[in-house]
Amino acid sequence: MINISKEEAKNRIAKRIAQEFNVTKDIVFINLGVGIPTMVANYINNENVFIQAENGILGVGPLAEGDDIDFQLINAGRQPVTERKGCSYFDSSVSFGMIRGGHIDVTVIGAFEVDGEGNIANWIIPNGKQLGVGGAMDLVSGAGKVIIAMQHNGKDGKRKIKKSCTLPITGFQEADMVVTEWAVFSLYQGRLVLQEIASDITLDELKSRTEAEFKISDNLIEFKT
Amino acid sequence: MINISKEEAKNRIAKRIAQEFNVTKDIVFINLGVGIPTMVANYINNENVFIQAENGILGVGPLAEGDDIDFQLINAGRQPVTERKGCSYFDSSVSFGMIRGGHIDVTVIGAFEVDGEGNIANWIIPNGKQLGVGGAMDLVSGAGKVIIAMQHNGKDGKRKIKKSCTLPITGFQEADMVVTEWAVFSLYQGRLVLQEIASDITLDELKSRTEAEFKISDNLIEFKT
Amino acid sequence: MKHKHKFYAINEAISQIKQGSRVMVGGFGLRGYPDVLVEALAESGINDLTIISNDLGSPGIGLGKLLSNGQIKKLIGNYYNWNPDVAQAYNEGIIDVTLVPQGTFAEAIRAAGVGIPAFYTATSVGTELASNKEIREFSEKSYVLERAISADVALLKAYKADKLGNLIYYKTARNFNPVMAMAAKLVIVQVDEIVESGELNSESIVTPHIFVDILVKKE
Amino acid sequence: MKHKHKFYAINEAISQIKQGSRVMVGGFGLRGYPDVLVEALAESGINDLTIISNDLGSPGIGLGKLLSNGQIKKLIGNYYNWNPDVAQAYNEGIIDVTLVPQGTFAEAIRAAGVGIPAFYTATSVGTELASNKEIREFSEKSYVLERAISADVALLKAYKADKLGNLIYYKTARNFNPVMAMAAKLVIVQVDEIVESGELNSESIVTPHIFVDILVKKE
Repeated sequence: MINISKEEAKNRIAKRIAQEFNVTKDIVFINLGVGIPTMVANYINNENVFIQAENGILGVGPLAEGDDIDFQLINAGRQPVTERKGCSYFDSSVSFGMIRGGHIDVTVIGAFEVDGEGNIANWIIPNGKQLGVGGAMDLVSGAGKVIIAMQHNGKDGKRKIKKSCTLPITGFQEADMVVTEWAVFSLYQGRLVLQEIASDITLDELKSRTEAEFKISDNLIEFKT
Repeated sequence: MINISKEEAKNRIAKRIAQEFNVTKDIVFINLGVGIPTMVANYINNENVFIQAENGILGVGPLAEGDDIDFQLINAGRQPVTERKGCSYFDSSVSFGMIRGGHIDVTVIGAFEVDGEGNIANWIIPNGKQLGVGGAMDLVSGAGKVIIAMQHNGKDGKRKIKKSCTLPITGFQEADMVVTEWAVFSLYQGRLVLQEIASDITLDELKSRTEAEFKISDNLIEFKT
Repeated sequence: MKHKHKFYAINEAISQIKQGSRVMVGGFGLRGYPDVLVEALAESGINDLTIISNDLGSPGIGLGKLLSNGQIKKLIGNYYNWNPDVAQAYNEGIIDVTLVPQGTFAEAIRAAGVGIPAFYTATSVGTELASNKEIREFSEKSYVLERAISADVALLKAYKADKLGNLIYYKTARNFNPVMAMAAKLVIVQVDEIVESGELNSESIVTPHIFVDILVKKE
Repeated sequence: MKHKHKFYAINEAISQIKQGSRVMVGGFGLRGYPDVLVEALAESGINDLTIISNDLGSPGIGLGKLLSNGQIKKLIGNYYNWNPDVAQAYNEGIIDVTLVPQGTFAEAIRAAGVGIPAFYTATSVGTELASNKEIREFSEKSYVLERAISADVALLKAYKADKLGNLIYYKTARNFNPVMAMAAKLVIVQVDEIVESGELNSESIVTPHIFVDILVKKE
C-alpha cells in the first residue's frame, strides 16, 4: 500500500482543481470552502477567475501576510486576505443571493463523504464536537458546479467515497466532480465515472480504497498536476 | 350649499394633515402620495419628520426650483425635489422593504373612495383611461398609520365617503384617519368617528354630503388650519 | 460565467434580444431608464415582446414608443398612469397586462435574482390583484403567495461602471436597476462613464460585476 | 418612530435587554461583532437569552462568554464549529440550538425586516435541516418553506454613523449587520466614529437611519 504525506496529498488535490480554472478565457466566479479548497487559490494564475467569499466579498486576493493583514478583511475561513482590484463588499443576504441565485459558477468544497450518486455529506458528525452547517447547503444547492476536494481515505484508511453516504447529507446528487490525491471522478447522470488516475496507484488499489462502484471513462487519462 | 375653491380645499386638507406632524418630538418617517399628500410637505415645519419616497430616497427636501432642479432626483410623483442633509438612496426592493416591513410610520394618500369601515379605493376605475396600481397597496398595508387626504365630494357633488366602497379596493380596513376640507374623521374599531368639523359647514350639511354613517366624537372640536 | 469582453456597440447589444423575449427595463418615470438602449430596441422592430418595467414612459416616449410601434405583446409592471396608451391598448385587447403592486414587483424581481421562487406578502390581500392567488395565514394574519419574476434580458441604466462591470448609480435613477441586474439571464447596462477597475470605492459598489454581462457607453 | 436622542451610554443601551429577550448579534467569526456591547451584556448577567447570530465567537470569547456565563437558553444560527462549547452544551441538554443554513439564515432575517413572513428556497431540501418543514414544488423543482427570523433587540457594529444614525461599514465587517438592522424592534449599534449629518455620501449609506434606534460610541 503506497502512501504520500498529508501535505503532499492536499497540494496535489488543490493543484489539480486549480487546473480547472487556469484555462478559461471567460470570466468565472468561484467560492472556495475551508481547508483544501482554500489552497486551490494558491495555484490559480488566471485573472479571469474571481473568488467570492460568503461573508461578503467578491474579488478575494491572496492571503494577507505581515503588514498587509487587516483583521476586518477575512475570508469565510476567518483567514486575513487581501483585495483584488475591483473587489466589492456586500451584506450576507446579497452574498447568498449570489450563491442561491445561481450566479456563482463553481464551488469547491470539502466533504466527509461523497457517494456514487453524487450525494455529499460534509456538514456534521452527529453528537460530535462540532455543531454547524455554515454555507455548505446553500453552496452545493446554488452553485453551478460542485467540485469535491478531499483526501481519498480518512484516518486508518476509512473509505470516504461510499456506496451510499452514512452521515447526514448536505445535498442530494449535487456533486459534479470529485478530486482526491489519487483520482478525478466526474458524476454524470447520477453515476460516478473515473476520468483520471495518478501514476503512483494501480486501478486495483484505487478500487480497494473506494467503496462506491465506478465506471471507467473510455478516455481515462493520467492524473497530472 | 356652501363651497370653497378647489385650491382652497386642497390647501386646507394639506395644512390640517401637516399639523399631525408639527408637534412630534420623536423622529417620524412618512411617505406622501401624489396630489394633495405631496402638498402636505409644504406645511411641515418640523425637522423631526423625514419624508421617504418609494422610488428610493429617504430624506426628501422641498420641491426643486430653477437651478436646483436635477432631473435624476425626483419623488414618486415625478416632481424634481431636493435633498435634505443625511438623505440616502437605495433600490426599490429596499424602499418597499421599509414600507412592507412596517418602518414607515405614516402614509398620507389620496383616494377615490373610502368607506365607514376604513376600506380604501384609490387605485383604479375599471375600464378607465388609466391602468396602474403603483405603491398604493404596499403603502396602505405596510405603513403604521394611513391618513386619507381627499376632497369631501367629487365632481357634481358625488359623495366619496361611502357606506361601502363601490370601486375596487386598495386595502381592507386600512384607513386610520380621513381628512377633507370640511372634516376630520378617525377610524376606530372599524367605525367612522367625526373628530373635527369646519366652522363654515353645518353638521346637517356634512351629513348630507357623506354617504357613510358616522359617530360624533364626544370631544368634537372645530377643524382649524 | 461571463464573457470577458463586455463592451458592445449599441446595436450589437440590442441584437441579443429576440422576438418574443421577456425584457426587463430599469427606470421610474423616465428617470434611470436606458434611453439609448430603448431607442435602439424601438428602431430594431423586434416584436412580440414581454416588457417588465415599473411604467411605460409617456405616450410615444421611452418605452411608450415600443407600444406605439406595436412591438409589445405583454406588460408586467405596476404603474401605467403616465401613459394612457396602455389602458387603451389593454381595453381594446391589443396587449395583455399583468399588474403587480410596486413593492411586490420589486421584491419578486429580487426573488428571481436570489433563487427564491416564491414568497408571502400582506400587500394586495383581499383585493382584485390577489384574486386567484393563494392566501395563507401566518401568526393569524393573511398573506398572498407571490412568484418570482425573471427575464431573458435586462436593459439597465447606471451612472458609472468600471472595466469589470461593477456599477454605481445616481440618486433616484437607481430605482429598479440593481434588482433587475440580478434577475435576467443577460444583463445589458447603459452607462454614462467607464472608469478603470479599482477606481470605484469597493464599499460603495451597488451592483457587483458578477451580475453584469454587457456594457454600452452612451455616446 | 424613533427617539430623537440616539446617543446612549453602553450600560444604558444594554439595559434595554430583558431576561428572556431574543437578541440578534451581528458579526462573522469575531469580525464585525459589537465587542463592547457583548462585553457589557456578559457583565450584565441578564439570562434566559435567545441569541440569533452567525456563530458564537470562540470559547469564552465574544458571544462565547455568554455561554460560559450560563446566560443563554437558546441559539438560532448556523456555524458553531469555532466554539466547541456549543456542541458540548447542546449535547448535554443545557441549551437548545436551531441550525439554519447560512444563506437561509441571512435571508430569513432580511425577510423579517421587509415584512415577508415566509419564503421558499432549495437550500437544505432533502436534508435533516428540512425535516418537519413544508416541501413544495415550483416548476418541477423542490423547495422548502422557511419562516422569517425577527428579534426584540439587535446589537450591531458599524464603522461610522452620522448623527441621524445613518451607517456605513468596513470591509467584511459588514456581514449580517445590515440585515439585522431591519429585523429587530430595537436596534443598538456600536460605532467607531460619529460624524455630522450630511458627512456620509448619500449614495454610499448602507443602512439608512430609519433602521437605527440607539448609537453607542466605542471609547
